[in-house]
Amino acid sequence: MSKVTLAKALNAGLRTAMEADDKVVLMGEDVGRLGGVFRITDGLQKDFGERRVMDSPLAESGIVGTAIGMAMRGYRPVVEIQFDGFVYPAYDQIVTQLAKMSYRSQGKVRLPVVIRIPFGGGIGAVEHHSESPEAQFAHTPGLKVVACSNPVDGYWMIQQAIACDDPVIFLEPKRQYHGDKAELDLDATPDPLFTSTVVRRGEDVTLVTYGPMVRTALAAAEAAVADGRSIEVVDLRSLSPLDLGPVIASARRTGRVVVAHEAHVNLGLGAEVAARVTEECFYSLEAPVLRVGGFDTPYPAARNEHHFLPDLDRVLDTVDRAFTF
Amino acid sequence: MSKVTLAKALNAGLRTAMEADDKVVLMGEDVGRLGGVFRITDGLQKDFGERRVMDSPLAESGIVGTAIGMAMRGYRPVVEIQFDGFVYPAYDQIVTQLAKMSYRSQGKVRLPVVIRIPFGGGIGAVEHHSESPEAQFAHTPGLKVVACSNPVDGYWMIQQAIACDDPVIFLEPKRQYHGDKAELDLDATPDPLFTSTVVRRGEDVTLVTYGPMVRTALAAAEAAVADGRSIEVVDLRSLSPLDLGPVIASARRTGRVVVAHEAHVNLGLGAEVAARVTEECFYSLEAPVLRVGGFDTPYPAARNEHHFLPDLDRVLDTVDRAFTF
Amino acid sequence: MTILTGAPTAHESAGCEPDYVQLLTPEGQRVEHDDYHFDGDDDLVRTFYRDMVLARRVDTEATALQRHGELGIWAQLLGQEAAQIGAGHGSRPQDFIFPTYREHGVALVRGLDPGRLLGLFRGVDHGGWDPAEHNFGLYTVVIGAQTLHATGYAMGLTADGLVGSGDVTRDACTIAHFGDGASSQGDVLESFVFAATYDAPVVFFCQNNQWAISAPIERQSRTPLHWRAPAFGFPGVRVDGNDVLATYAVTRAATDRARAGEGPTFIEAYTYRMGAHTTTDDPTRYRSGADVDAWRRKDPIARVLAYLRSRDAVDDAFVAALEAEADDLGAHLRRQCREMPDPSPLAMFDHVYAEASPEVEAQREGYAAYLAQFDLTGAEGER
Amino acid sequence: MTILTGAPTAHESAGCEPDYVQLLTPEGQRVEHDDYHFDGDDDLVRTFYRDMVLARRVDTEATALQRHGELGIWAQLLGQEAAQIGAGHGSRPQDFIFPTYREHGVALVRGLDPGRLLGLFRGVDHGGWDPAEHNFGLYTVVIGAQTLHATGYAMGLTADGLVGSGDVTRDACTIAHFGDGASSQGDVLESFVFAATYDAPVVFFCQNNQWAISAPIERQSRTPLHWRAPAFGFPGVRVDGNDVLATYAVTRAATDRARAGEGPTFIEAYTYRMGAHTTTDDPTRYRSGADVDAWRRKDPIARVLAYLRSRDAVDDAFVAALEAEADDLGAHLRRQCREMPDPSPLAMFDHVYAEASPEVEAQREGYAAYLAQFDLTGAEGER
Ligand SMILES: Cc1ncc(C[n+]2csc(CCOP(=O)(O)OP(=O)(O)O)c2C)c(N)n1
Ligand SMILES: Cc1ncc(C[n+]2csc(CCOP(=O)(O)OP(=O)(O)O)c2C)c(N)n1
Ligand SMILES: [Mg+2]
Ligand SMILES: [Mg+2]
Repeated sequence: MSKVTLAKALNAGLRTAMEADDKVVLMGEDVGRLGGVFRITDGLQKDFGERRVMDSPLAESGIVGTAIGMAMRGYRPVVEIQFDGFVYPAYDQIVTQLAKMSYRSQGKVRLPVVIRIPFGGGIGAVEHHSESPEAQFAHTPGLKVVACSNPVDGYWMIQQAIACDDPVIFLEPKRQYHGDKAELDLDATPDPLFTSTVVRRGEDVTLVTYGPMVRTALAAAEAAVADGRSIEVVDLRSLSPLDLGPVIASARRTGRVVVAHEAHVNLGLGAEVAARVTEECFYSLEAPVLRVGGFDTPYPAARNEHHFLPDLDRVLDTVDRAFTF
Repeated sequence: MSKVTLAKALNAGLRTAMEADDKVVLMGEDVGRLGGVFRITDGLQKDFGERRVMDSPLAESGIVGTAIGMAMRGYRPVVEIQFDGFVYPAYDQIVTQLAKMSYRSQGKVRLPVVIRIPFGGGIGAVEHHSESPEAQFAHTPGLKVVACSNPVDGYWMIQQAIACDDPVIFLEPKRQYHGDKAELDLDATPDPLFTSTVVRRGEDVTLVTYGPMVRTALAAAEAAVADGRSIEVVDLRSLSPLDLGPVIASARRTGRVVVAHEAHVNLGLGAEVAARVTEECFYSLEAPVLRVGGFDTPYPAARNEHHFLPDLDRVLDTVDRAFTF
Repeated sequence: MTILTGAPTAHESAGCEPDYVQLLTPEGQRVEHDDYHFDGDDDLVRTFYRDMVLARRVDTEATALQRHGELGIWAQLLGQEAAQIGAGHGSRPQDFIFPTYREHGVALVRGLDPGRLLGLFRGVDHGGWDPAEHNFGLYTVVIGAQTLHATGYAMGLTADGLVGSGDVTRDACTIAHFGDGASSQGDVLESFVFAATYDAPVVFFCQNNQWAISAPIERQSRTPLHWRAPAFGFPGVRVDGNDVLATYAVTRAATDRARAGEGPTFIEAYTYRMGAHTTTDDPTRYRSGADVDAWRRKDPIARVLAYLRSRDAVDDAFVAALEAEADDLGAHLRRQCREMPDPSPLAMFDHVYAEASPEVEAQREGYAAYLAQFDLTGAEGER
Repeated sequence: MTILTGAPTAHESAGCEPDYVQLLTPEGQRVEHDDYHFDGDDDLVRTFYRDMVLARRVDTEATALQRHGELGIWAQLLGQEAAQIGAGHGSRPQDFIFPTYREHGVALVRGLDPGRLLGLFRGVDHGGWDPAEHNFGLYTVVIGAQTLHATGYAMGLTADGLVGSGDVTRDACTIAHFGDGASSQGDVLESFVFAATYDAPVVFFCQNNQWAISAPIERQSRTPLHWRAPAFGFPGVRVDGNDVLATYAVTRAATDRARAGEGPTFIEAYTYRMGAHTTTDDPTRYRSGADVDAWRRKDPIARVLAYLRSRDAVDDAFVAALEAEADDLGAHLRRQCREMPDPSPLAMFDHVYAEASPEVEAQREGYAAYLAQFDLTGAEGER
């Protein structure tokens, strides 16, 4: 296969999953004829029909609620939420119903529902189109939450999420949809879904991130070479459960950890990573775990988003700060 | 005034606020004739009329959405959500509308809406009646989030929340509604709303908590005396903004910090407190900030809730652990 | 303006009976209706009668168990027996039922041991039965959420080709139960949209028992609830919810229609919550005894008995045998309830996920070790 | 079953014009309607005409500005001018308007400088106007959320005693704008419940432009949208959304009714989105050009001009002067757009709260210090 974007990789992953299991159905606004506003489901209704790729009425609670019902009937619905900011009308169905059904029924009812959410900013959009809602889901037991960061992961992770018997919130970094391409090796054996991975080796400091910020983190690591600083970058991939093994192993070596994400810093994933890593590596840390992220303001107007989102400079500034302790 | 319960104190606080400002209106399910399922609004419809104490249709999004409209028209609505687990249908209105209106309008529209939520467990209820949703709101810029823990604070804090020009999520520890009574000094000058406070002095370890767990923390501190351990207890009161001044000052003295709450530990308030305190007190800490809270499972069946909720023993066990570093 | 068609009918404003499908009067007289007919025999009516008596007994026993501290809370069905028993029998076994938290009568008809209902109210579980066993879902506490699940499940039935074949033992549908209060929730209204758009084989069965805790139906709607259905594109019908022949006939017609692939139906069963909202509620704070008395005269059980008696279809022996059966059921319930084991502490960590999470497992282990300190052997042994 | 009343009218199924209030045919002929009458003079019609032409120009200019990279996105109103100008003039200044994101024409009528609308689409703000200035709220992107705000505001008007006094300069109401797609959202449906329960002086103005991005109206409803209103207890009316006389007359009647304390009304303005959903949308992927052509023949502006011409109420000089006015407006918009300053970075920290939060202030200071490192003097100077 030639090199593909994240958008195409996700499309290919969905197609493969649909071919493999005819219980896989897609639901969401504009996912059919239009192929979704980001074209992630492009061509799938044409090839799999209206029964398997369903254009939904404009009501997110209704979409997730009916997906739950379909799952109870044995289907494996993959729901597209059009933009991060529009998942909230479905929040009740996700948090009180989807997340709890396995528990309430003592495992008798399984809900293998995937909720795909294009998330994060950086595309110059109007309000509600650039949110990072991951912490709200990761704080909810019963949900699994993953974020892909590149085409190869996108291709495999979406298939793994669909195959998982638990509800999975599947976060797609929308500003990377049409970014760096990568080659897909269809015969590869992917890492298990709920694992994190070191995407760049380094010695001096551990930079932990996920989704859209992985690219920024890698660029920061590259830039830091010039300053003689060696940054190890971990892509968390799974936000719940959190696989902190690689982070802890790295922190024990480097003694310094920085967590970066687009989400608001306050009660973002960085807080949890900081708390756990500090507990596990208390005697190894040379500095507190530092966080860099979106400010604790609503997402600003697009012309200020480059100030709101942590960029290479702000990440490196935080890395520098980790060396002031 | 004689000694009153938290329930009565809140009722008195609401009454005082309604007398002081006729723009204050109450909205919610069963708040009128019934006085709310916990009787917090008891007698208020009788005395202030149906125009000011409005029984709402059974639809939380509708309640919060119309409260926003009332606020735009100059009212100061105080909304009662019947139980914590039923706030989620209103989540979209709270997070995308209520929280953002001041920001979006560049301060031209203010929404002085208070959302009262009886929260937390310990009352032997069926599912969805014992949730602790505070982190989800505290992670949302534009909202202020407070939790009272005793009758005196309840009386003053509800009035201060109503007087505040920002939207306030007001958390009431339902298992304390009919608990310890306290004397209200109506001439006292209360602490400002968005401040935390040391509720018991101690030397060896700082125990940080809020809402229903304050009572448990104080009991733990009392019990620890026998072991020769002196615990300082901080009642956060305000969860957003977080006033960590007293915690940091205490941590610098004690070198050990434990955070306790009923909410799930993962991404709960404890994570944020741990991350910030560690950053501020890196060189003073003798141990990592430890957390004790609800497990990362859905709230269990009532007969197991005493295992799920951190009790005196589990709090002290965590305190002990802080001394193993 | 001629557009206004939303005003209450003169009939209703005058305080008369609402215009509904009735096949059996409060006095136990059979009456006919143009569109709905009861085609069962006396045996079936006797079965209805029996189930209603047993459902009421379940309710009485559970209420008593709550009073004795054996249950944390109980949601009574008193007065709603005809609505529930008619709805239960109106479905077929392959139909999937999505209850709210008060459908004890429907559960009984579906063959669920009533004792299984108690766990939720006792606080030992969140619903102790397997939904697949009797095609009867778990109780849903978040008002209205299940109506969307019922619609989605029905969409799945269509996708499975289980609609419209004409084979009544094969074709299937769903029934979504909810209350008058629930009719205001966005989820319920969205379920009408989805049901109509996908022509889903779902029957919306609303027990309008006039109250949502302390809120009277007027707080939710200025118009009869069943008016909403045609607005969304499917039929709505109001039925005397205290007339089991009528609730049965209307449900049977609606489910037949759904199974035949003709889409959703909304049934408003007009009834009354004779008891409190739950055992923790005090209805004297918000409603008058006179209302309750008026409805007591429309008791759903009394009228069936009167009808059966008038046809000599039951005799004193039948009534006495049923009474004995109810007594046995009561004793069984009391025993089951008291013998229900408390959950093991570590069971709290089970089934959070279908595929275990290392985090939850670590917490389970940590808590097991913590409990072991106290030498709580129970905690270890029970898993 | 006689209960089914939800089927489409034969009229509609036959592909004919839907049954709606029309006062001006596509050819520009005045027609009468039993219930709604246009009582304005030629001056008023000329004003409508002018506003529609200007609204279209705003739309064309903004679309061009987006193509030139000056706006991030634009939501076109092309084809919906009559719906919006009629709705705008049908209200009174004291009425409060809750728009969605496409009500540029209504904004114009309310006296809002169209340039103020551009900030949101350029990405310099989230809405650059003061809602109180023209009683015109901020655009709302989360579909349907504003319908509840409109209902709550209307409840506030009632509480303020600003309803039913009979003084048309004093009594007030609200108008909630939304689209056909929005009609499926729980919030919109709940707003009907609240409006009915509280008899709120709110007018629901739904522009059924047949599409919600790629979803045709059939995806949201099997029945005419205005049927929903009487189901909830208030009148619903469908109006030819391309006929400005009709949209005006119907809106005026509905707002008069609301102000008089007679409660809500639902207006379905039956129209068509001639353009793409937004400038990022490609409608050729999901709809046929034939449909668009058919609607082009019902152009809302052409028919008013034809009507005015037929009465000699406009001449070439008027049309030319209006053209010049539109050109000026276009030039003004282009200039305003290009001159719009980017927000200062630190403005990002403003107005998160009405009462400043120490946390946000600390972040502001931290970021100011950070920027100062780079010697970005702009960052410091602009606040
Ligand atoms: C979303 C939500 N909000 C509030 C509640 C609290 N509550 C439980 S039952 C009830 C009233 C329900 O009334 P109705 O739908 O008429 O059913 P009924 O109890 O009369 O059978 C309320 C408000 C809830 N369970 N869920
Ligand atoms: C809650 C929510 N879900 C999804 C979207 C994405 N979205 C923006 S506009 C739109 C279609 C709206 O259609 P309609 O209500 O008919 O209004 P129109 O655009 O036709 O004026 C959608 C799905 C949104 N803005 N908000
Ligand atoms: Mg009811
Ligand atoms: Mg539309």
